[in-house]
Amino acid sequence: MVVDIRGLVDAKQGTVDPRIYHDEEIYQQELKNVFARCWLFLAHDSQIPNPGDYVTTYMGEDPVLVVRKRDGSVGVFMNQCRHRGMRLCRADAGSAKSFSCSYHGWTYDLSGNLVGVPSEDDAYRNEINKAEWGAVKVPQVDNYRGFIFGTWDPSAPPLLDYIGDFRFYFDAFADRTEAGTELIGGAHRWVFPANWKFAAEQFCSDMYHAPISHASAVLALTPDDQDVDEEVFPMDGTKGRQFSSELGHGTGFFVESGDVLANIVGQKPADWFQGGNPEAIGRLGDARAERMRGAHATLFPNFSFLPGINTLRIWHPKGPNEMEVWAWTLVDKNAPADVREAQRIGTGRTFSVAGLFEQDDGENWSEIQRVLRGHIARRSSFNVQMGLGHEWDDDPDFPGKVNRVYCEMAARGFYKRWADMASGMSWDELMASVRKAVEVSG
Amino acid sequence: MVVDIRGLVDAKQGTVDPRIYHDEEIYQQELKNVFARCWLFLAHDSQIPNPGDYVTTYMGEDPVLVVRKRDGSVGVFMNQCRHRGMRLCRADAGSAKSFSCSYHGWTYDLSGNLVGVPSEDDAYRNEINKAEWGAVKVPQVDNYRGFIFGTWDPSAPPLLDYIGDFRFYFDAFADRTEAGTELIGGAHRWVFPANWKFAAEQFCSDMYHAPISHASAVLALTPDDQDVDEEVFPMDGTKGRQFSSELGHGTGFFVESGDVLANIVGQKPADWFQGGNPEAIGRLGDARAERMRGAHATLFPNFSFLPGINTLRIWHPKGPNEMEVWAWTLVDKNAPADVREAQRIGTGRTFSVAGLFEQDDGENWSEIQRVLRGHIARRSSFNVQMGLGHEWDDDPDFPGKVNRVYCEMAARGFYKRWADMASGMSWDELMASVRKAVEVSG
Amino acid sequence: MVVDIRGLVDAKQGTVDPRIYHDEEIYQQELKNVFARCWLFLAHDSQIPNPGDYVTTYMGEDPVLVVRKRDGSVGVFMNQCRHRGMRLCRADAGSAKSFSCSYHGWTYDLSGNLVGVPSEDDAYRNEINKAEWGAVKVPQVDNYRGFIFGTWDPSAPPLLDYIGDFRFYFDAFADRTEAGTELIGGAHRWVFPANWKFAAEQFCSDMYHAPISHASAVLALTPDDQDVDEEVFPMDGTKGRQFSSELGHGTGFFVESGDVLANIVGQKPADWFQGGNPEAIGRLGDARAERMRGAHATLFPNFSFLPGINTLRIWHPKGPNEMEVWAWTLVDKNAPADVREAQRIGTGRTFSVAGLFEQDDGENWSEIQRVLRGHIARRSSFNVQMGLGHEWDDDPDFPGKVNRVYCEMAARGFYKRWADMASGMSWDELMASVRKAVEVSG
Amino acid sequence: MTAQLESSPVTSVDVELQHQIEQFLYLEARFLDERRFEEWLDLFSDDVHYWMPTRTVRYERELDKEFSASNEVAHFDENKRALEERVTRIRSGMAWAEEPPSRTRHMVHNVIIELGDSPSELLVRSNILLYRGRLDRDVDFFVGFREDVLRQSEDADYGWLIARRSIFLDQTLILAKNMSIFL
Amino acid sequence: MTAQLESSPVTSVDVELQHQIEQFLYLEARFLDERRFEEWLDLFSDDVHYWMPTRTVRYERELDKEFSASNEVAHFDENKRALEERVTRIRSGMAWAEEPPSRTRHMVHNVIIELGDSPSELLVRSNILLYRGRLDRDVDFFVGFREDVLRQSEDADYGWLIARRSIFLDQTLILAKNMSIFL
Amino acid sequence: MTAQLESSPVTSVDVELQHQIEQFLYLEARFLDERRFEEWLDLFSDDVHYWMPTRTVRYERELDKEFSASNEVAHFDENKRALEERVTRIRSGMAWAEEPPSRTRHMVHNVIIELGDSPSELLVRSNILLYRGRLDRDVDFFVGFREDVLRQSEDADYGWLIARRSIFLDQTLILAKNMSIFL
Ligand code: FES
Ligand code: FES
Ligand code: FES
Ligand SMILES: [Fe+3]
Ligand SMILES: [Fe+3]
Ligand SMILES: [Fe+3]
Repeated sequence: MVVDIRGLVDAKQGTVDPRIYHDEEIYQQELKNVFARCWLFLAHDSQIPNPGDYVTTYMGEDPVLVVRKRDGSVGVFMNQCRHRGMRLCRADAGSAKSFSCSYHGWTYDLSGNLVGVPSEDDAYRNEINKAEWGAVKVPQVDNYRGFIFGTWDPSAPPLLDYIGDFRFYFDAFADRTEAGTELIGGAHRWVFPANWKFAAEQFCSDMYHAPISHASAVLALTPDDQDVDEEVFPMDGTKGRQFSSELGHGTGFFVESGDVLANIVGQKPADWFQGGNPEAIGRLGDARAERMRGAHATLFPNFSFLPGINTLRIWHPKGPNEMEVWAWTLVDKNAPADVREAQRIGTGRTFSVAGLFEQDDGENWSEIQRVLRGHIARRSSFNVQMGLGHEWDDDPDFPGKVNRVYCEMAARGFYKRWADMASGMSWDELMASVRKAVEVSG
Repeated sequence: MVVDIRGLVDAKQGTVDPRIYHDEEIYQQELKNVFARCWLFLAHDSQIPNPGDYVTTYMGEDPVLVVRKRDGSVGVFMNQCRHRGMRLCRADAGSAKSFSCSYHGWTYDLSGNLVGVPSEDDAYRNEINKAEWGAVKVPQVDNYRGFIFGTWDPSAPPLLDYIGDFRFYFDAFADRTEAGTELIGGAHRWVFPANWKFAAEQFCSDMYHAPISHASAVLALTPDDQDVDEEVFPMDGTKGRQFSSELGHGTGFFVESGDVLANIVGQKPADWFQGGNPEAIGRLGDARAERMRGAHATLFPNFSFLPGINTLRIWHPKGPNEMEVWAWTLVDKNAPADVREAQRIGTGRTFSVAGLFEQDDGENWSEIQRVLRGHIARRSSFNVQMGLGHEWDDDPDFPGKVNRVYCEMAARGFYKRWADMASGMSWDELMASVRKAVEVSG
Repeated sequence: MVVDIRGLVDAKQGTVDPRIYHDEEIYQQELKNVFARCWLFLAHDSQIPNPGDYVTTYMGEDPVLVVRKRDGSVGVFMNQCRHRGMRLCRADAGSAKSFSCSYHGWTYDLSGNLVGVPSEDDAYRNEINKAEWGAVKVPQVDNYRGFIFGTWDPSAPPLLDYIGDFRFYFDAFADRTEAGTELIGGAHRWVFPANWKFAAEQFCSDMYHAPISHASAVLALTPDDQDVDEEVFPMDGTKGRQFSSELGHGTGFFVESGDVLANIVGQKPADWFQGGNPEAIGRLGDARAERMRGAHATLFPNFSFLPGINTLRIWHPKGPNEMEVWAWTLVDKNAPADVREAQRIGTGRTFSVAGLFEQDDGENWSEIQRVLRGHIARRSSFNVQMGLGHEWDDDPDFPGKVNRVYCEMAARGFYKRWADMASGMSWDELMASVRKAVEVSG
Repeated sequence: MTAQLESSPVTSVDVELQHQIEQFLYLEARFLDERRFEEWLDLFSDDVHYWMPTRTVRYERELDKEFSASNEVAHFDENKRALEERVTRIRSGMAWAEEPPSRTRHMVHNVIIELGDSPSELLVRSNILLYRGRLDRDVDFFVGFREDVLRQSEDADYGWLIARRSIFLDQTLILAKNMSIFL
Repeated sequence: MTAQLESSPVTSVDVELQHQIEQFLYLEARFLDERRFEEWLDLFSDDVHYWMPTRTVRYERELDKEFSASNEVAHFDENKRALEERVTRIRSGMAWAEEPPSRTRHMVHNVIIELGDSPSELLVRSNILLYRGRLDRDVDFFVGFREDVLRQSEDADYGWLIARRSIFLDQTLILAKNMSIFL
Repeated sequence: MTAQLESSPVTSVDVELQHQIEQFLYLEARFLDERRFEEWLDLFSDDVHYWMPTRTVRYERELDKEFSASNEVAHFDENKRALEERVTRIRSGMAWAEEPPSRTRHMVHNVIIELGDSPSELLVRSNILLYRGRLDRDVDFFVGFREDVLRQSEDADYGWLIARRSIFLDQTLILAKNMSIFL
C-alpha cells in the first residue's frame, strides 16, 4: 500500500484529501478493511416474511443471498457457487426451496449448505466433502427491530455495540411502536457515477446543502403563503442539532421548526410523525417523537435514512467512481391508511431517481467526481471545518456530542472513522478509541 | 510482479484462485508469457486459397495478417506499420497485392517486407534501411493438416512437439481423410464479458456442465421418444473418457453412447461422422472414427473444437474481463453434400452467439466474471477436484492419461500448464516436465 | 515510478517507444510534469469581450474558468469549489456576475475569491478564513496578441521565453496586423479515442501524411485542371521548410508552392493570406506574409494551428487512450467580409469532426491506439528518422533549425522536450539545454 | 372520428384516426423536447394519473411481481398538481439537474390504438425511446412502452387529452444519475 | 387491398395498406416484447425461411462479400420447426440466457412496401432497433434492417403471414454475450 | 396535393400527404444506408442549404446562444457542390474514414408536416436517430431533429426536392471520432 490512508483525513483541522474518492488502491483497501469488517444493512424483515423468501443484495461489492429459513431465522451467504463461482441466484427477490446453480447444478439449501452435487457418486466417487464446500456464510447476522444486519468479520463487536450511542437516534426511526415498521413494496435503484462517500457523508452530516441544492424542490412544494427561510428551512442553525458518534454515525435535525415534512409528504404523515402517535411519545419521549424535524442520518458506513420522510437506502460501492443507490420507503406498521398512502407517494416523489430533491444531488455528486480526474483537483484538500470546536455533550434533550444543525462535525466523525478502519486499525483499537472518547466527553 | 502465479493453481489439491480470471497484472503476464510464447491457431488453409488472400486475426491482443504468398506458403506478420504504428489492414479478410498504410503510405509486400516509402529519396535521403523496418514477422509458422499455427517465440518447440500426445485426439477432427477439411464460409464472432479461460477450460474438460447448462437445448432438440439421460446425455460417466495432456490440452467424449450429434446436426452427419466414412476408419481406427461421441476439446491455450458438431473457435483475450469468440464450421472436404448442408445449418444453430447451446454458456461465464468484483468473492478458491487421483493411462482404446468423462482432470492439467507458463517457466523446464510425466506414466 | 521516461525517446536515433501513448503511469507523470508546468492556451480575447464573460476549459484534465474581470484583465482559476469540490460552472461559456456553487452555495467573484458563504456567522461562527479558501488560481496568466495562456507553475519562465524562437512562426499567424485577430463564434469539439500526442506531433511535424491520409479530400477539392503533385501538394520536399525548436514547438510549410489554400477555403482568403494584405507584409516581411503555404504548427505541448486555413485547436488529454479536440476558426479582425465568410465555411468544411480532411486523421489515430493493446505491438519502437542529421540553421528566410518540409525533425524535438519534461527535469535544466542548443547552433 | 373504413383483421382503427393520434403524440414529444412544459401540461386532463412503476429482476414463474403494484412505490405516481410542481421546479432556475438544461429527443414508435372503455376514449399503446444528452458527456437512453388513455375533449386545444399514462421502462436498475425528464 | 388511390412518384402503395402492414409489424413486435411466443409463431407461414447472415468488415471493392452467402454459416437459418424449437427452449424454464427473462423492445422504422412476385405477396422492408435490458446492468442494441415477404392468407388470424424474413444487422462482431432474442 | 380531408385540431395535413412524405424520407434514408449517394444527391435541389450548427452547453437564460448562428462555424454548412464533393471523396477509394465503409441505419421518427412559405413547399420536421457501426467495435448514435423544406417539383424523380435541411444534434461535444456520415 503506497498511500497512508490515515494521513488523508485530518479531523482536527477539518480537511479531507480528495484522493479518498478517486484512488483505485484506496478503494481496494476500503473493500477489504471497511466493507468486509463493518456491520452492513442487508434487508428488512418485512421483505422476506415467509420461509424460502429471499432477496439478493451486496456487502461492499460481494453479492449475498438473504433468506428466510424454515425456522424463521435469516441465513445470509455469498451468492456465488463454490464450484466455479457462478452467481447462484440472478433474481432480485423471490421465493425458493433451494438454490441450484445454472452452470453444473450444484444445489444449496436455504442456509447455503451444499446439499446436492450431480453425479456425486459417479463423477466425484463420493469423495467430495460437501460440508466444506457450502456457500461462504456471513459469520455474524443480527436483527435490530426488524432491520437485518451482517458482517463478514467474525471478530466484529456485537451489533448493538457497533450502533452504540447512535441507537438513541436510530430508535426515533426504528423503534417508534411495539408493532414496528415495514417496507412498502417496490424499490428505487439507480446508478450514480460518484463515490459512495459523498452520499453517505451528506446524509450523515449535511443539512447545509439543502437550502441551495434543493432550492427548486423546496420552492415547488412550498405553499405560497409560507416563508421558506422561517418556516420550512430555517437558516438559523441554532434551531436544530447535529450529532456525531465516535463510531462514525451521524444525524442532524431541526427542533420544533423546519416544517418541511408536511410539504413533502403531506400534513397527515407530518402530524403522525411529529407528535400524533402517542405510543411513540411514550417509547421515545417528546424530544424524539414530537420535536425532531427533517432529520437526516447515516449509520456507518453506507446505510442512510430520513426519519419522517422515511426513505432508507444503501449506497452500494461500485468502484471508486460509482455507486448504486437502493432506496425503500418505510412505514410504521400500525400507521393509519392515509398516512401510509401519503408516505408511499410523497417519499417516492421527492427522494428517488426521479425525486424532486434527489435529482439535484445526482448532478452535484457526479460533477464533483468528474472534476477529480484533474491532477490539481486532487491536490487541494476539501474544507470540512464547519462548527469545528463548538460541540457540546450536555444537551438536555439530545445525548452525545452535539452541535448546531448546520455543521460538519458528523462529517469529521464519519471520515475519521473511515480513515481509521480503511487503514486497517484493529477492532480493539477501534473500540478503545470510542470508549476513550465517550469517557472524555462523559 | 507482486503475485506469485504458480501459487494460485494447486493441481494436486484441485483448487484454483479466482484472481487468475480478474487481476490486471496477471493478465499482462499472461499476454507476455503465455500468448507471446505458445503456438496459436491462426487460420485454416481453406480461408486463403489464392495468392494475395489474407485474413486478419489476433495472437493474444496483437493483430496479425495471415497472407497466402505467391509461392503458396503463408506469411504472418504484425498488422502494424513500423512507422507510427497504424493498423495496416482494417478488413477482416480479402485479397491484396500489397498492404499500404493509410497514414503515410509505407507499403509492405505479402511477406510483410517494407517495399515502398513515399519520398524515400527526397524526404529520407535514401537513408532508411527498409530491410530493418519491415513489419514484425511471426518467427515460427507451421501448418498441420490445413490448420495454420504460429508462435512469437523463436525458441518454442516444434508444433508437433507442442501438440504432443494430444495429436491422437486432434487427428480425430483434423486427419479423417486424405482430402482433409475445409471451413464453410462465414464466421460467428462476438464479445463475451468474461475471462477467456472459462471458455477454454470448459471445452478442455467440462462435459459435466452440459446436462445442466444446456438442459433447455437438449430438451428442445430431443425427439419425444428418446430418453435424454440414457440415450442423449448419459449421466453415467464411465460411458466416456476424458484425456489430459501434460501440455495443457484436453478432451472428453462418450464412447458408443451419447447420441447427441444426430439431434444437433441431423442423422446424416451423425452417420457420416460416427462410422459412415470408411476412409476415416482406416486412418483412425474404430475407436476414434466410430465410437467417439459428443467430444469437446481444447488445444492449449485458446483453440477449441467439438468433433462431430465440428465447430472450431478461438477465445481471443481482450483484457482480464472480456474475450471475443471467433467460431467457424469445419467439414470434411469430401463429405456428401447433404452432410455438409446439415452441418452448416446445425452447427450454427447450436454453437454460435444465437446458438441454442451457446447462449447459456454466455450467461454463466459473464455472471461468474461479474461476481469477481467482490473482495470476498476473490478470496475463496474454486473447486476443481472431480475425479482427482482416479486417472489411468493404460486404456486399451484411448492413449495417455484418461479418466471418466465427467471429470476435471483436464482442467487441472490446463491450469497447471497455464500457471507454469504464465509464471515465466522456461521452455526447457516446460518440456522437461512433460517428458518426465510421460516417463512416469509410461 | 517504474518507467524511465527519458529512455523511451531516443531523439538521436529517431525512435520512440510506443508505451508513451498507452501507459497509465506515464500518463499520470505527464499530467503532473507536463500539463501542470507548461504554458497552455486557454482562450482568445475575442471570446470574452465584456466584464463577466467567461469560458470554461481544461488545463490537462483540470477544469478552469477563464473570466474577463471588471478591470478588463483576465482571471483564471480552478472550476472547483474549495468546500466539497463541486464544479462551479457547468456551462461552456456565458456571462456572470459571480459563481455560486450549486451544492452549498459558496460564492466566488470573477477572480475566484471566495466572497460568500451561507450562514457564515451562524454555521461557521465567522471563523472561516475566506481569503484562504478561494478557488485555486492559475498563478501565471499572460496574453500574447490576444491569445491567453496560463501555467500552473509559478516558477515557469515567462511566456515569451517559453515561446522562444517559435515566435517568428507564431507571429505569421497571430501578429499579421495591428488590429489583430478574432475567433469566429462556435467551436468544433469532439472525442478522439487516441492519445493526444499523435495529434500534437502531427501538427508539429507531419506534412508527410497529407498526400496519403488526405488523398481523398485533396482529390475532391482539386479542380480537374490542376495537377495535384505539382501545384497542390508538391512531393518535392525541398519546396518547403520544417522548423524545430528546442522548446518542443514545430512547424512546416511550403514556400511559394503548394497552393492548397485556394482549394480549401477559396481564392479570396488565399489571396488575402498570401500576399494580399500589405500591412501583414510590412509587419512580417514577404517570406512569412507572401510565400509561406499550407503551414502546420504546434506550440508545445497541445496547442496547434494551420496558418492560412486558420483553424486552431487544443488537444485536451483525457486519459492515455483518449483526447478531446476543441477547434476554432480564426480571422484577421480587419479581413474583408468575403474573406471572412469564405474562411468561416471553408475551415469548418475541412478541419472539423465532419471535415473532409480531419475525418481521416480520426481513423488513423484511433486505430494506432487500438493496436497498442497488444504486447508485441508495444515492444517495437516507432520510426521517427526522416531527415535525421540534415538540418541547417542558416536559412536566409527562416530562422532557427530548419529542414525540408517532409521531415520528422520537429517530431524528434517535440518528443525530446516531452520526455525531458515528463521525466521531471527542472526548469533550470530545461531552459539551460535550450540556451546551449541555441549557442551551439548559433 | 372513430368510424372505420372497413373491417380488417389486423386493426379496426382507421388510418385517419391513426394519423391524428400519431400527430398528437408527436406534438406532445415536441413540446417536451422544446421545453414547452406549460403547453405539455395542457395536454393532460385534470384528473390525469401519470404513473411509472419500479421494476425488479424476477424469474419467469414470478414475473407477475416484476413491476411494483399500484399500492407500492413508483418512479412516478403523479396527479396533475404533482406534474405542475415538477414544471414549477424546472422553471425555478435552480433545478440543477436541469440547469443547464438536458437535451432530450422523444422517439415514439409502434403506435397501436384500441377503443377504450367509453366511446370518447382510446387506449393508445406506444413504444418510447428517449435519448438524453446532458452537459458534455452524459448520454442516457430511456426505453420502454406506454399505455395512454386518450379522451376526446371539445375544450382541448388539440381535440384530445391524456387522461392516464402508464410507463413501463425496460430497465430495473436505472442506468442514469437521475430522471429529471418526462416520458 | 393493394389497389392504389392515385399514382405517386414516391410510392405506389396506398396509405391504407401501409397502415395495415405497419400495424401487423407492430403486433408482431408486441408479441415478442410481451413474450407471447406462440402467437408470434402463428404469424409465420409453415414454409417460412428466417435468416440472418453473418457479416464481416470488407473494403469497398469486396463489399459483395460482406454478408455470408446462403450456402455459408448464418446467425439464423431457420425453418418453422427450428423456430418452434427455439420457443420450446425458452419455455422450458431452464434456458438460462432467458431465465430471468430479458426485457426487449422492438422498434420498427421506415417501413417501405413493394409489391411482391405474386399478387398476394408483399415485399416489406423495415429498419429495426431492438433494445434489450437484461438482469440489472446488461443493455444491448441490435440494429439493422429486415426484408420480409408477407403473404396474404385467408386462414391467418391477422390476414397476413410472414413467408420469409431476412435480417441484416449493422454489426460484424456481435457486441452482446448472446442473441437469445428474435428480430 | 396539400388539400385537407377535413379540419382537425392536431394537424391540417392529410394522411395521404403524410404517407407520401414519410415514404420520401424513408427512401432518402435508404439511399444513404445502401450507399447510393448519387441517387441521394438527386433528392436535393440545386440551391439546397444543408446545415448543422455546433452546439454548446449554456445555462437556461443564455439558451438562445446554444446553437452557433448562421454566421458562425457549423458542422455542415453546405451547398449542393459541397455535398457533391463529399460524395466524390467517399467514392475515391481513399477516404479512410469510410474505407472500409461504415454501416449506417437512419431511423426517421415523429414526422410533423407544416405548410411552407409557398404553396409548393412543405416544412417537414423529423426526429432522426442514426446508428453507425464501423470496423468491428465502433458504435455511434447521432440523434437530433431535422427541419427540412421540401419543394414540389415536376422534374424530380420522386416529386419532391429537399431545398433546405437544418440538423440539430443532441450532443454538444461530439462523442464520435468523426462524422463521415450524412443525416
Ligand atoms: S459453477 Fe456452480 S455448479 Fe459449477
Ligand atoms: S504510420 Fe504507416 S506510414 Fe506512417
Ligand atoms: S461544494 Fe461548493 S459550496 Fe459545498
Ligand atoms: Fe440532498
Ligand atoms: Fe457449453
Ligand atoms: Fe491530417
